[in-house]
Amino acid sequence: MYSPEVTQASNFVQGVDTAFLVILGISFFFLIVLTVVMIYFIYKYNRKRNPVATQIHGNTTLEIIWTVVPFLLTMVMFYYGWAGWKPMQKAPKDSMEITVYGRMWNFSFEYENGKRTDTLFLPKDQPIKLNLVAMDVLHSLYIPAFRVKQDMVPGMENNFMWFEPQREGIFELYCAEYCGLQHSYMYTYVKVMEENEFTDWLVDTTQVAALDIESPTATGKRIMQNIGCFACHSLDGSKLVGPSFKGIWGEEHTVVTGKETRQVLVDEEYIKSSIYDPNEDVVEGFSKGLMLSYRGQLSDDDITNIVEYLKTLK
Amino acid sequence: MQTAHSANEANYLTYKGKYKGLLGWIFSTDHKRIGLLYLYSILTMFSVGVLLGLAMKFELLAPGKTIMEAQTYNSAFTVHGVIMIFMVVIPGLPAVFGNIMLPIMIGAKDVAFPKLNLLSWWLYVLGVILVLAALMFGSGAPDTGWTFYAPYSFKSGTNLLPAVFGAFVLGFSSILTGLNFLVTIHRLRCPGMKWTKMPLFVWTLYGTAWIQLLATPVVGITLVLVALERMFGIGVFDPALGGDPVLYQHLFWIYSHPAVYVMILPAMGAISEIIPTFSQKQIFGYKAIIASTMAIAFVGYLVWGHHMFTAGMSGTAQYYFSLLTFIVAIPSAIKVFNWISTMYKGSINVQTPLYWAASFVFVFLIGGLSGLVLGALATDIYVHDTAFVVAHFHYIVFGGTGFAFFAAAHYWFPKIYGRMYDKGWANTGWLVFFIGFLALYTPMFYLGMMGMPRRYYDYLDEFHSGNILSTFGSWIMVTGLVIIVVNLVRSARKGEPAEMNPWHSKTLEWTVSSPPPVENFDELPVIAEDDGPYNYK
Amino acid sequence: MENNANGEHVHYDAEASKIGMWLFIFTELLLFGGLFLIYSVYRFKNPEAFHLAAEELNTSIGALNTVLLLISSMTIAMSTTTLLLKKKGATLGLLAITIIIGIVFLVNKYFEWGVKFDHGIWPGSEHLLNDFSQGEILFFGLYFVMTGLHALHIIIGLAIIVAAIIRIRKGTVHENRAALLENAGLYWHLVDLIWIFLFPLFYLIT
Amino acid sequence: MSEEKHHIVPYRVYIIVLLALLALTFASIGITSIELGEYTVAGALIFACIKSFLVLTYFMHLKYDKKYIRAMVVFVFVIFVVMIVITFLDYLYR
Ligand code: HEA
Ligand code: HEA
Ligand code: HEC
Ligand code: CUA
Ligand SMILES: [Cu+2]
Repeated sequence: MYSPEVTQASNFVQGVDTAFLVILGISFFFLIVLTVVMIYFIYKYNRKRNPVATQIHGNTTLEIIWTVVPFLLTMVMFYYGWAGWKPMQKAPKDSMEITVYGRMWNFSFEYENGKRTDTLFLPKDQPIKLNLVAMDVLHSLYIPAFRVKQDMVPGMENNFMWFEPQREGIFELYCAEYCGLQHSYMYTYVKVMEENEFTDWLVDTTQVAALDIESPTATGKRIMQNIGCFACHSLDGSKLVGPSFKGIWGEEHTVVTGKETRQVLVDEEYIKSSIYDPNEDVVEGFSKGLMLSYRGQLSDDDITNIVEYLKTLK
Repeated sequence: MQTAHSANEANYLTYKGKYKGLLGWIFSTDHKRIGLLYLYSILTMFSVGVLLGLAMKFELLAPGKTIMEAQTYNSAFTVHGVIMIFMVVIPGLPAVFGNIMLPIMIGAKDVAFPKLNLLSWWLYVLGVILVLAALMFGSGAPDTGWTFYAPYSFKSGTNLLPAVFGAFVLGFSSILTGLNFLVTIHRLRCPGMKWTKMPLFVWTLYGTAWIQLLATPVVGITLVLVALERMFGIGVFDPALGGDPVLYQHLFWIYSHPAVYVMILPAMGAISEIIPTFSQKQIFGYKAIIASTMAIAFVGYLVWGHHMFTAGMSGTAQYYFSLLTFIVAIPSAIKVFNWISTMYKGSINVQTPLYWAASFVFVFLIGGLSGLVLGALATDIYVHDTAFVVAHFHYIVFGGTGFAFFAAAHYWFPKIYGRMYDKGWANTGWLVFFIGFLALYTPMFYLGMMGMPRRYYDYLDEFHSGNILSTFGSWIMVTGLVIIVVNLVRSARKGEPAEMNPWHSKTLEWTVSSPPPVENFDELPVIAEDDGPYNYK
Repeated sequence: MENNANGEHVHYDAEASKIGMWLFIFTELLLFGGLFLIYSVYRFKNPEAFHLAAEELNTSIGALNTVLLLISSMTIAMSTTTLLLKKKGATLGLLAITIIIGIVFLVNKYFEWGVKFDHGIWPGSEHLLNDFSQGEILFFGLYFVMTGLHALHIIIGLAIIVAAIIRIRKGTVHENRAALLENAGLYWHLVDLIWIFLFPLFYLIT
Repeated sequence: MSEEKHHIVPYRVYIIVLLALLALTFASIGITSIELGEYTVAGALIFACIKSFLVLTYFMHLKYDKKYIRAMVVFVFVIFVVMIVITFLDYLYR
């Protein structure tokens, strides 16, 4: 974003903004000159002032000039565009790697030590490499303040982006590739902190310790928040993309398995299979294929915690 | 359709053939009647598109829900995009003014295959019906965006099949029109009408027709694959089965980038007719303009990847596409320079079509120059998929093609209907429309630079002010549109009878009566050696 | 042309209809072109899998079909010559042979697909999804789409030839008005042309 | 315009072309059954190109038609090849 407070938020801002200035400069020049000349001609050679036109068929020199000059100018613009983009292609070796999972409709970030969050916490002045994993459809990770954007393509290897945050603060992070119903709500924030503050945050064992003593219910809720279940499931009984979790435990639900419709009791096993193989039993009235398997992302323990939490939703 | 007409000999509007009334129109193989059929059907679809556009703008007036749900909004921009692109601007100028004017401009009695021409229109109608069926029946209007990107287009629970199939049929209609024009231009030019004596509008139709012919089948097969994927799961673009979503984008843009030149080339052609006529002057650099037309048509095939700079393409491909994108901008620049030079030392007759043409040049400049921002790598990474892109293409698609369409409509109106419109109202309409246009789309450039992504149903508070201005602009513009359309519709029925050549133009369509007779020419015209489409003495 | 005032027929312009046909062939070529593009990309990404999957296909049937199509291409090409030499009987005979060969081609195709179906291989089948690698799924997806679309073109080609036969018998297509037959020929050659590439790409590169 | 003069292609030409095409078909089957590694694809495609050239020139009469039709055909093939090459700029360097 172009407000003065957020300039230089990353190492790419300079290059991109220079390209902008060069291209916009040339563009405004041509726009203004050509418009003025055109209006002037319409005025000056108006039928009233100039009743007889002078026939001119063309002028080869002029044609050549106005082919070559714009050509050179476009090459200048291309150069600046290229120069600002080139460094984005390769991440430095010492980058800190973070894996980003994008799914309908939230992001989650996994750090090297296994910590997972739904907000991107970053240390200042440290190259960061984000490995992008799309779980379902295309998404695009866009941090305007850093001037970076990269699509997250399901199934693509080596899908990454990198940058070096250079300013502390909180910045917006959007999903920029259309991904369905809640695309416009698929945003979160980046928080850039001082190096040591970040290290403290990263290894903050108090939170992990709290996890252990806290009830499984609370843990389950946190897991679900971090991984984004609530993008599709409400707690208050309203129908979003998926069925609401309100009072779900112990209910009888009508599901479609293959072609047949049957009744199931929502118990531990059913919830587990709903999370691991959501498209085996599809709840009546909802579409298949929207919720995707969380196998590999959620462990059995996680699911036990989730179940404990779901039990409390009366 | 036309009632009172005083002309003594039958013109194409009053002529009565085998069928009476409406049937005499929808079964007519007369190129002029088909052109008007296209005009009316395109305008109908256009109003649907405009209403959806206005609804979207209303929704964006304030953050949060204003009038519709997110699902409705997503369907709205999808259907808006599909209608505007596939049903309005791609067929727009070629199928309407191309059909009506092309044969007359080259001195022919009709197109090469009149029945095929009628078939194209029928296919157009069929395509429209299919897309509309997708809206009304089944599980809801499609919500994938007009780009139908995989894999979301396989996942969406909405009624996509008829829409995709409709787009396919529309593509087929467009191919047949292109084929017809190519053969017509090759075979039916009147004696003496050498390639270098063809009006520039005809030249642009020629370039356009090649694009329609060679690019459309690629998107056709891509859409078929999307349909097959949804029906049978063949896996071609489904990452879960090993398919590559980026390949889908390649195929889609292989067509859809050239398609943007299908939209703009005939528009440029119309402008190249209007500017010399109202300057009463030979067009500047006739051959340079032809060369740039063909260059755009050709190089336009090679740059599709500039829509995919963030899609995960290889760096080499990005580099290359950006470079070629800049090359394709140059022929457009050449045209602009030649148009402006044509006015130099002319004797300029300031009339409604010239207002439209001059404002076309202005908005086309803005649209085109903002295209350069998008073509450069670093800047596109930043503004890709933001409101900036939306501003770019509204400026150039609708500023470019739309303004040229109105310019052409006001230019050829007397010829088509044999009546003159009220010039005062026409100019007022233009002014209101122009102001509304600027107010509607300029803020979107700003919003995009601030980082507001496109296809956003809801937005953060910081984007509020820009959106308010833009929404107000949409209301002003629609007022202008209403003035223009009401004026034209009234004049088509009640206007003053028009002369044969009200603008003192030199192209052939002005040598026949207004409206043209059924057969266009009693005797085929012959172009003398020193004659030409722009020979103002 | 019903609506033309003088009610005269459109004048016969063989050149125009020939260009028209060629232009149509161009769009057809690019229609398949898109598929060939997809094929080449996926082949490039999954060379082994394509290799393996191609072994499932029966080269003999493929080769037989190639030979058939080539012969039919010749017979239809010859039929123009006979028509121009005013040998109506021979023309009809050659066209009949072409049609028969076309039908035999389709029958072969039917059995070939049938065998695949018996093996449980069809788009989206359980067997394909569970027991094959992603590259192989892609191969078979493309195989069915491309040969299927090609077969559809054979059927269209046959229809055009039938139309030509009817017109020749009625006498509206003759040595001075041969455009319809020539266009039928062009279309049939297009079908042949595409097969010339499909055959090595699917059956041979094993 | 109706009395265009047709070039009547003799039967012999067609038969020779057919024989050539059949020979090429068997040659390409032969060549691909030998293990050539990467060159198998190239080999098979070269044979296919020669065959299509024959079909285009003789069966489809390009040899006897006006030049501009030939130019158009060449143009279409060029566009198609360029399309593939450009797409591979992405896949080769990914
Ligand atoms: C009529 C249709 C039309 C036309 C003519 C153009 C013309 C151009 N377009 Fe545009 N474009 C679209 C319709 C069109 N576009 C649409 C619909 C989209 C969005 C699709 C979607 O995602 O939904 C799009 C998106 C789009 C993108 C992708 C953006 C993104 O998604 O990130 C890019 C990127 O390069 C681009 C570039 C260009 C360029 C360089 C030109 C050039 O041809 C412009 C050339 C013109 C000029 C340059 C002005 C005249 C020149 C001068 C006065 C001289 C001075 C000039 C120089 C010094 C060079 N366009
Ligand atoms: C020709 C193309 C065209 C036209 C005319 C318009 C007209 C309008 N568009 Fe456009 N729009 C698109 C093509 C067009 N649009 C496309 C392709 C998209 C992308 C969809 C996607 O993301 O998938 C889009 C997306 C889009 C969005 C963005 C959605 C998002 O990203 O969140 C918005 C937002 O408000 C919008 C608004 C409007 C409005 C208010 C109008 C109108 O109401 C303005 C009113 C118009 C007039 C008053 C007259 C214009 C006159 C002419 C064009 C000449 C007539 C020509 C003939 C009859 C042939 N459109
Ligand atoms: C993209 C949207 C989406 C996300 C994210 C999502 N789900 Fe779902 N979920 C659905 C849909 C749609 C259904 C109904 C169809 C089905 O059963 O597959 C569903 C069904 C369920 C059911 C069965 C509900 C019932 O009423 O029987 C459970 C349990 C469930 N999800 C749990 C979860 C959990 C836990 C998470 C997070 C780890 C999650 N979902 C994330 C969309 C989603
Ligand atoms: Cu995720 Cu948009
Ligand atoms: Cu483009």
